[in-house]
Amino acid sequence: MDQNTKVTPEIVKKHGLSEQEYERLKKALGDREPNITELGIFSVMWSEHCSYKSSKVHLKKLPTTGPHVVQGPGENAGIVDIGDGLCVAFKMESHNHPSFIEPFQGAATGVGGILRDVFTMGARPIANLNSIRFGSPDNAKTPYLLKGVVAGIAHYGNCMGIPTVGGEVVFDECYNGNNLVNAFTAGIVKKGDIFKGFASGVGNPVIYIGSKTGRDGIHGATMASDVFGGGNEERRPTVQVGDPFTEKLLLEACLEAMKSDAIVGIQDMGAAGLTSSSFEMASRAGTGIDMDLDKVPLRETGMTPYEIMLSESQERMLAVTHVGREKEIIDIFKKWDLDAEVVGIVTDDGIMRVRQKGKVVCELPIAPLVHAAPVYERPIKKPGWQDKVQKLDLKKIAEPKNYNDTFKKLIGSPNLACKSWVYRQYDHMVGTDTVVLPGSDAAVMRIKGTNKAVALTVDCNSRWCYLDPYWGSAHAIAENARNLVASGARPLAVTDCLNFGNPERAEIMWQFEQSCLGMSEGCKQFGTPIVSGNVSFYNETGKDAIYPTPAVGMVGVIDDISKHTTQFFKDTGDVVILLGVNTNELGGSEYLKQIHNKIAGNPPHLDFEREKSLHKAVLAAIGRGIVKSAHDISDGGLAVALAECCMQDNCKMIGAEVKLEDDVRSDALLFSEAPSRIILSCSGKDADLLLTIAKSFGCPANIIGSVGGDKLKIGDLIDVGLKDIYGLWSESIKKIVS
Amino acid sequence: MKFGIVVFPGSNCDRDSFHVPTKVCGQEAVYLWHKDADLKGVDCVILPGGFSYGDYLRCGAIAKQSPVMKSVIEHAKSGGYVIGICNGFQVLTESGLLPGVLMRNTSLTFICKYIQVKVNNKTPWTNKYDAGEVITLPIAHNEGNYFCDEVTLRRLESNGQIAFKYHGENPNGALADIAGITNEKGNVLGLMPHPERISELILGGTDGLRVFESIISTKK
Amino acid sequence: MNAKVYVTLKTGVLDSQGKAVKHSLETLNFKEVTDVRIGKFIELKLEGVTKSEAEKHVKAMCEKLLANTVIESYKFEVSE
Amino acid sequence: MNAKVYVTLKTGVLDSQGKAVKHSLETLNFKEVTDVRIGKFIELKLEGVTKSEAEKHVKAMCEKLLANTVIESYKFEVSE
Ligand SMILES: Nc1ncnc2c1ncn2[C@@H]1O[C@H](COP(=O)(O)OP(=O)(O)O)[C@@H](O)[C@H]1O
Ligand SMILES: [Mg+2]
Repeated sequence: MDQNTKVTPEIVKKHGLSEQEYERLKKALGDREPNITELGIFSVMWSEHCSYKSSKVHLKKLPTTGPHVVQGPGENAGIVDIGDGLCVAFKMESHNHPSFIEPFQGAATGVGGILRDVFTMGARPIANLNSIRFGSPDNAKTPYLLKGVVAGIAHYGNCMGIPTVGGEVVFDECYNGNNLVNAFTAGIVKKGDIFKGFASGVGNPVIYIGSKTGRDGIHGATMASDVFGGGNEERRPTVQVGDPFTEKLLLEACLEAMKSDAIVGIQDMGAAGLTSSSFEMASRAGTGIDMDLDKVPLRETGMTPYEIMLSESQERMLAVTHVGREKEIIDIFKKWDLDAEVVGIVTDDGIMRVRQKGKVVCELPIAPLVHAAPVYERPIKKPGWQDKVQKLDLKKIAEPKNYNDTFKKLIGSPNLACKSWVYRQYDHMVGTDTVVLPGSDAAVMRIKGTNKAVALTVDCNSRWCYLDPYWGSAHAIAENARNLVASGARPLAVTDCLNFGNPERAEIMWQFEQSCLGMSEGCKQFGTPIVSGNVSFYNETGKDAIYPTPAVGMVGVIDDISKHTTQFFKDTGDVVILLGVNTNELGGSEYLKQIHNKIAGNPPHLDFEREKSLHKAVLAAIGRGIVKSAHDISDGGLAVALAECCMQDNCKMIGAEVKLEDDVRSDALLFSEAPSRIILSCSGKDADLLLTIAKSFGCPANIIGSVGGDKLKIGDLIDVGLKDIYGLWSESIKKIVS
Repeated sequence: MKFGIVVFPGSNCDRDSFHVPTKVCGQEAVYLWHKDADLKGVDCVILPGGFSYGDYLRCGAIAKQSPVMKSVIEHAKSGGYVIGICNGFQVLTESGLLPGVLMRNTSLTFICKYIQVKVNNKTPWTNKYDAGEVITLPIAHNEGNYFCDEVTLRRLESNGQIAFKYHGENPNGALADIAGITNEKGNVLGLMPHPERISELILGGTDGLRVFESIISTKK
Repeated sequence: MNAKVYVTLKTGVLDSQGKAVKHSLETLNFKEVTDVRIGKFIELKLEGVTKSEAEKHVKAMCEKLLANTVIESYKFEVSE
Repeated sequence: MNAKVYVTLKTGVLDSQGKAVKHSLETLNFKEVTDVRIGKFIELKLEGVTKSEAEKHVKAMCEKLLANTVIESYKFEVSE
């Protein structure tokens, strides 16, 4: 876009700004028209993605503080204290739309972006996780998207040498037209070594670092191609291509540069590139920046100020150093073969002044621009269909005649099947810290030089969020916490990725509000504040929005690494104990969907007190060193959970025989997804102690059977050979792509 | 024994390869920067796993051109120890220190998992294993499919240069189930599995540790 | 019938591989190299089709599978 | 000066990627394809050298870096 392009109403519209927003903009400028570069800058800064204009009022209600919170929302990543002077920095971010257009590059650059968010804070990334959702397995596009997204995540994470240790994979029709790719990264940083994105200190140099700027992804989503003129598609790829090799150099160079005290502030260039990084850094510090675009390393010739300011080229950072210290920092980046140039200087006038060839091409007051950003209280209305989908009459659901067959069908359905086809493609061991590999409830990462470990997990049952966004979202928090507890970790804090439909629709905003409230309540109950996150709206095609999908990631800590558990049964003769209560609830279950083709009912009841007593009991028992395995019951219910205790993805198998004496219908007994339940195993001599511990916390606990053999037997309902179900369970995902 | 771990741009198992000789085996180790030709007097060079130079063009192809590799080649030719793990193995074949080439896995996907390998204990790198012992090691690679011409294969076999063979399952299509080979003299080893990832009990086992212990034991 | 297909990155798309190779050529002292772009070269053998059919089919193969048209362009030649 | 380099797998070397692409083309109903081989297509720009110098240099680049002659062969053309 040429600097002389006239700003017409049509161009304003193509930049996604409403008339009111444009008026607001002129006012913030002191009643003048913006030039084209300034307009472009406003349009990205005020886009939903950067301004959170529709979500802000609701996000304010989330609990974000706690004694262990070092950095809450507002920085590139959240940070919590795990003791011994160490902190975990973590965040989750969406890359849904790019991954639908180009699954490989879209997913890869999603991973690249979230990694930068974490190491820009001074943390060395230790683990990646991801939450990915696709349409129905038999949708024509699903295999292509699944293959591309997984390969893209693998490509970036593997090359970076950051292990990808967990996540979730979900298939549902509601994602046919909008797949979801949410990437999560956690890193470790010493408490005194945290860096933030502040452009402080008048006179300090502003340094551009990393890859050269090209014409990648300029306004990918909002701009119609004809606005660019010439119609030459070739010149403007809307998808960014990632280069994990450069990012690996960037990571090492940044961490090396951060060891000196020369850096004042640093931030990655994510969405809206140079624009958002420079504005955010100056705005946090209350300063201004004078920038010279002639100094910006460019990949192509003839780039206009508009293009340079809005490019979303990957693998770039912006740093401010103390005056006079720039050379030593630049030398470190040169040593790593990266571009590093002083492109500007921090000023005291609060203005972003950008020059090209000596001419000022943009002159914007930063604070008014940031403060004048629109915030909307969008209309909210409960959907008319909401009550209807919650109706479920169990009496009308016929119980299966043959539970072995039903069970086999479930264990081989893609949502319940083994996800090893996915995580085998991820290097999950690089770094030699992964103590619990993918496949168990939570990944456990040791921290070398300490006795500690962190546990990580990502989860959300979006069908429940559709049936009841409040309770579905509360469940997401509870389930994450339960997963961590099952691994022996104390839950600490949450990051989230809120994937929803079009916020301009009142029904969607109702879902969003309910979801925030439900998450809030969950977080308060478990003492796990939300320290970072991301909102992704407009996940809808035609009239069909995705299910409300608040993907939740949670981090926990294990103080003594020797006291961690996996979900797998260990030794013949061990006793199987069920903590928690079986109920008749089948609403929203995978069983109803797969076997009865029904998506209906309420999610099971979540009793926070019961859930918390379960957590206390399990952590106490693990702390005593008497628990050999622990697995929470979730998707697929008790029967599927037991099978998951019996089978590991590497063909290791050990059977179990259990008897249940509850007064509930058989299908609910086997397949209800009621929360607050964990299956433990221990050696016979410890069983009494384990029951005593559970009861001391008021947690119901019963011996239900024993470990051994090569079958899974559940009362007289299920009797299957593990070899038979292993094939169904382990091959299911592979079948989708071949 | 003094170890030197080469750091290419894109190496990402360098810190893991440093950790085991020092923290687990109590030996001395230094990092060797790819732009420096100085090997700092090390006895054993480790070419670590990762994606040297992004693995662009071909894995290991660009790395072989770096200044440090000239010294590593000299070190190897004069009998010094060199071990290339995963990407390091690829660098060794590209540099001509080991014969053959590592092609893309037949599955065309990256594979990360535990596999079993059978050990030939007649090399300096494996003398702490039993003859024909089957051990469990992790692999994590996209290009581990070993290939060489028939003459070379026969030579490898008759000289006892095949240090590790996949046992049971061949994960990547490698010729003759080859997981790791040495040069004729035995002082250079390249292998696709990662012994450094399974050298501590907390990580699930110590089957890889004896590779390091074997080579350390050769120094009197 | 033989077809040769050349798949290249569109101009403007970052060619990180080409960049790395150029850098390496420089260190090998080939300083005269000012640009490197790396693409794919695919050779196909076709049977039982005429040349014009082959041309039509190869084009379709490129669109559907051989090239990722979001970021790549392609060219091909068919010969007997 | 422009150089086009074609790097292909030698005959006898298994081309797993080519095999997979052939299989995918079959499932897309391009049954007439009897063989697929996948190689690299490298475009170089050179400056300040004559054509015959360029030819000599490109050959050296192929030998030293662009191809692994254990399994690959190469061809190239230099044009102005
Ligand atoms: N759903 C959410 N919950 C909590 N914090 C959020 C949420 N969405 C965004 N945030 C916070 O808002 C800030 C801006 O987020 P974002 O724009 O996604 O960061 P980036 O600039 O890295 O893209 C971040 O600090 C983020 O943690
Ligand atoms: Mg950021």
